[in-house]
Amino acid sequence: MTDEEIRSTVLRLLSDIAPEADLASIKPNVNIRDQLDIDSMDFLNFVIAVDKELHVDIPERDYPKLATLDACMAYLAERLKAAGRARPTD
Amino acid sequence: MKRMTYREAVRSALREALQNDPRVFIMGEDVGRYGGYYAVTHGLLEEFGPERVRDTPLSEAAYVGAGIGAAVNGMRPIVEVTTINFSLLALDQILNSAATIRYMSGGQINIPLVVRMATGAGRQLAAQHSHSLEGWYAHIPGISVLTPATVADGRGLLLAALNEPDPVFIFEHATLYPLEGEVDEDAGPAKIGEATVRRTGNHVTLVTYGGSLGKTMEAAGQLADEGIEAEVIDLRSLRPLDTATILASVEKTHRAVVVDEAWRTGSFAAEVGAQIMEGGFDLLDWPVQRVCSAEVPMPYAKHMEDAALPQASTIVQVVKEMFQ
Amino acid sequence: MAEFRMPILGADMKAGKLVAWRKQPGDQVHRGDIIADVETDKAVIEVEAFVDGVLERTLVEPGETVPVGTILAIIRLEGEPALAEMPAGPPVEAGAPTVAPHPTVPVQPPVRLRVPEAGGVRISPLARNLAAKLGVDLATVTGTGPGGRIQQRDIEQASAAMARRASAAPSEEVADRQMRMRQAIAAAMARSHRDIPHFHLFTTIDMSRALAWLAKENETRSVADRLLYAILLIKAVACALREVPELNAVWEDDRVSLKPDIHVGVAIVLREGGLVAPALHLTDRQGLGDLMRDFRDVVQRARAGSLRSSELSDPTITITNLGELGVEAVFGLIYPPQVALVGFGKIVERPWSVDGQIVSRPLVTATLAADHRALDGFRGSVFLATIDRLLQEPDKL
Amino acid sequence: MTTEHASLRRPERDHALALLGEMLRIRRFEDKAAELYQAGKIRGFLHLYDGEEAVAVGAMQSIAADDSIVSTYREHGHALVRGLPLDCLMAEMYGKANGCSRGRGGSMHFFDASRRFYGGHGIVGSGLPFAVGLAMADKLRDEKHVTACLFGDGAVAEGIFHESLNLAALWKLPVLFLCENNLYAMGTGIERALSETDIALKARSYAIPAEAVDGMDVLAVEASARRAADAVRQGKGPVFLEARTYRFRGHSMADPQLYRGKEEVAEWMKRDPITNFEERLRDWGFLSDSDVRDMEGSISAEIDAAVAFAEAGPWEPVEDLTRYVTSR
Repeated sequence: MTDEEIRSTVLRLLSDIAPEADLASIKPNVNIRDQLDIDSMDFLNFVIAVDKELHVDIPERDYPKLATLDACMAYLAERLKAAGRARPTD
Repeated sequence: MKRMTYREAVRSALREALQNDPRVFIMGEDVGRYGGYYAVTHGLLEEFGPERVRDTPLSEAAYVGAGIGAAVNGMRPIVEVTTINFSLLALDQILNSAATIRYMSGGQINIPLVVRMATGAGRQLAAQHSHSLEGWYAHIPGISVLTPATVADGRGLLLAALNEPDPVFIFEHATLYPLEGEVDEDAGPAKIGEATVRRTGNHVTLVTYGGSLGKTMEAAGQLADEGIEAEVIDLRSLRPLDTATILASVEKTHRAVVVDEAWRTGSFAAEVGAQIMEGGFDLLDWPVQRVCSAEVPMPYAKHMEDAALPQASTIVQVVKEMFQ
Repeated sequence: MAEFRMPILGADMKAGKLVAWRKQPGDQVHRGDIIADVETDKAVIEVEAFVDGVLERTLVEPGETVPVGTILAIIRLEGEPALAEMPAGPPVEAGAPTVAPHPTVPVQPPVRLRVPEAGGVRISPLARNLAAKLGVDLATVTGTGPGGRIQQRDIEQASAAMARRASAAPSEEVADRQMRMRQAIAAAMARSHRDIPHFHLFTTIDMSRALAWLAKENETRSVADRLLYAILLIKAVACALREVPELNAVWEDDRVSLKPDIHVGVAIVLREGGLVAPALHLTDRQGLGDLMRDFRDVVQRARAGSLRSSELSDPTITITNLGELGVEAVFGLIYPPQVALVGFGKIVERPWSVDGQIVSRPLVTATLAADHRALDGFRGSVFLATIDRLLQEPDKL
Repeated sequence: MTTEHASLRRPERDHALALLGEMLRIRRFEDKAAELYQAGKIRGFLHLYDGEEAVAVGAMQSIAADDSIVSTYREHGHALVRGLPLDCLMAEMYGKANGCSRGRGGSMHFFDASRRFYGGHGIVGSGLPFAVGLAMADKLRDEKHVTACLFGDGAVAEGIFHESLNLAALWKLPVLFLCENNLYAMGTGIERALSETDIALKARSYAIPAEAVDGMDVLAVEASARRAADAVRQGKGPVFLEARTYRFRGHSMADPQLYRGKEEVAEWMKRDPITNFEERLRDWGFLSDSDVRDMEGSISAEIDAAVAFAEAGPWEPVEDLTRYVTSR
């Protein structure tokens, strides 16, 4: 999966949780939970969705590493590369 | 499976027909001693003798008409009309006899006749030897029109034609004869009237037949590199036409391009376009496009012939315009 | 020196097989002499030489198939010296005619009707159908196709934008639903404030043991079964009610009536505004896993607007906020006819003295709003202390 | 067959040398064409005239400038003798824009309206009704022109042959039908194609005066053609000549010639129209070695210049693809 594919997947999963949020204008380096008004139940559902779709099990201790969109992307890319399923952006 | 050329695949079907059915005989210009204009019947004269592999004089109307008569009277002739360009001399026999007598006789007479001919341009033979007129024949009710584009179909569709009670016309694009491919020699006749999806894709449907399949697949490959997934449909038969397969694909892609070496006006591509519009209007997100030959008699010089003929690059250009 | 190359013997001949040489090196060659036999797709053809000279050397052996234009032999022309060594270099393609670069002629543009500028909306049939299905007003859509023709993607984008606008600025019927909800809450809160003599208590609870246990517990669970710490709070409240049943009651007909079962209501904030507090049935008897599943289901249905009315009227007590509002303590109003409302602030890391030592601990402020008609402060404080005690032995919840 | 009496009469020396030169020019042109085809310079189909030169050269002596010629795809000899510039024919075979048909036709489709050379017709027999039409127009305008219609024995089996001869005879049209009977229609010998192989006899059945002539003897052909052309010019209707000749090369460049034996070819090559005529000129003291050298020299110079002309010729611009489809 290229970075672009990770990004579009993350945005899609976030839009499932916060359908009314305008994801196009999400600021990549600002805390997601504040921008999208996401509570812990929403965030858990997001973590569960990431596990279902990208097969990446995010332990609770890593939650802080997903604070912003950029951080989330970097974290997932790292985890996917470790699992040998990430490709550099072509 | 066995690897062979398109001409060898057609020859293997001819040999099988001659071996299995005593009513079968082959008739055409230089099919015997010369070994065939395109070497398809090479060796058959030596194997089956002059009675069943008959060289004819250059009398197209006469020997096609004779093929019709012999078929009515219990034989199973396979007439080779060398090329579609010479078949024009036999059009009256084809239209007013072969296609019409069953209907005019109130069903008393059927004509189990197979006619094969080469077709198409691309070998610098200039205007009189480069026609693509399959669409004319597909206009005629009463006959079937087959356009084998692959080595396997070269054999399979000919075997199928021999089981038909009514006239079948098979058009073999002249550039296909040296094509190599795999053939399952135990596979019996192919199915007439069914198109085949040669490549699946979700973004655009490319409908084509016969000699244009290669260019269309090449175009699909180039489009894939640019993120456009094209579905390629090989019609295999122009009459009967498998409209259902075409519409099923357009329902998925919402865009259709028909690739046809004939001249654009009144081409078979026009018929396919009309049927897509009639049957799939609500599915269309873009008007049906056609990629056909320029409306000129085929010029001799290579660069002019290439410019007149539909090319893979033309197909890619037309498709990309649909995604501006 | 002249090169004898594999000749082109037919309109589509790409390669040929050298069958035999009819001249040997050293033989005289005259224009028109047969010099070799070549096999094509069709058969063997005698190939003539077009020069006069002596066959110097053959480069290809009979039986080999080579592309047209390949040099097959070298012929020394009359009067030329013998060749010392062989010309190196690969067989060169026949002098294929130099073909001019040919730009593809632009595709014959089909004759297009000049569409009248004003009025007529240019739109594809698919887009028109989609617009009808999704309720998109074509007047609001600008086409990105040629000549401004509206396409599928234009409708999809318009529809998505509409959805965003709808959820952001809700459409009438959404707005109207919110207004009705607001009115209901207003009525309840007014009645609560008017009729219920509230008293409020709070205590601070050390959550370190609970959170540590939860972290270990979650590591043994799959992602989908993972627990939120809110579940521990909810279970603690439910179990504490067993010990202080007076809070698990309603005030009706001027008197308190204890409820046999414990159904803890949980306040859920709705995305488009508003609040609902459906019950998690038999809260005290459910395991943490079941409770969590129940809780997630209820939250999802609340946000989807598909809660059953009974779920809203079943709660025997309500918990609000569960640390989500980012404040430390909540002093809310009781939902009539219930007699108590529990509130939890957010967990905050703070200095805490343990055995005289100051340490840092994750602390939460638990508050209780209670109906003084149904109970007194003392029972309230026992209730909060019980919650605190239960949270210190999370494994028993 | 009328051969002996014509060849006894000795022609003028200059005329004899001219006949020889024209035949040799065709042979060398075809030779170069074969070489260039095998080298990939000429593509598509190529049908060569080696062995039939006497027919074109002999017949064309009595065809006037404003008579018309209709030919087939084996047309190089006809075009050369008719006077189409050799370099334009070479350029046409290269597909260049300075070819006699602007590179549009190639070897099978030479055209030159200014010389009333109405083309190579590629579909066997298709030139016959065309010639009948040209002749009809001349007759309707009372023009004393001849339309020479050249075709092969293959055409005799086509329906159009019979329709055209009947029409020409019926309306007494000024057509000189000249059948080059080279015994083979591509790979099918005449005896396996025609129930009646005496083609002149067939023509007579349409009440057309017809005679066969030895197509390997340029003087015999010349004499027959003159008589025929004069008769046609007098408006007595069509005349049919069957020139019995032979092609030394295959039908086209891809012909393995499985249908005929090598001895047969060798036998006919003994009657090579050029070498035999050259011998007679020497017997008559008309021809010296230096005459032959000069002739060969000027021919090869003309051919080399034509190749250079073709190599240097421009390709037609692709933008002209749709020009000349119609007149407007």
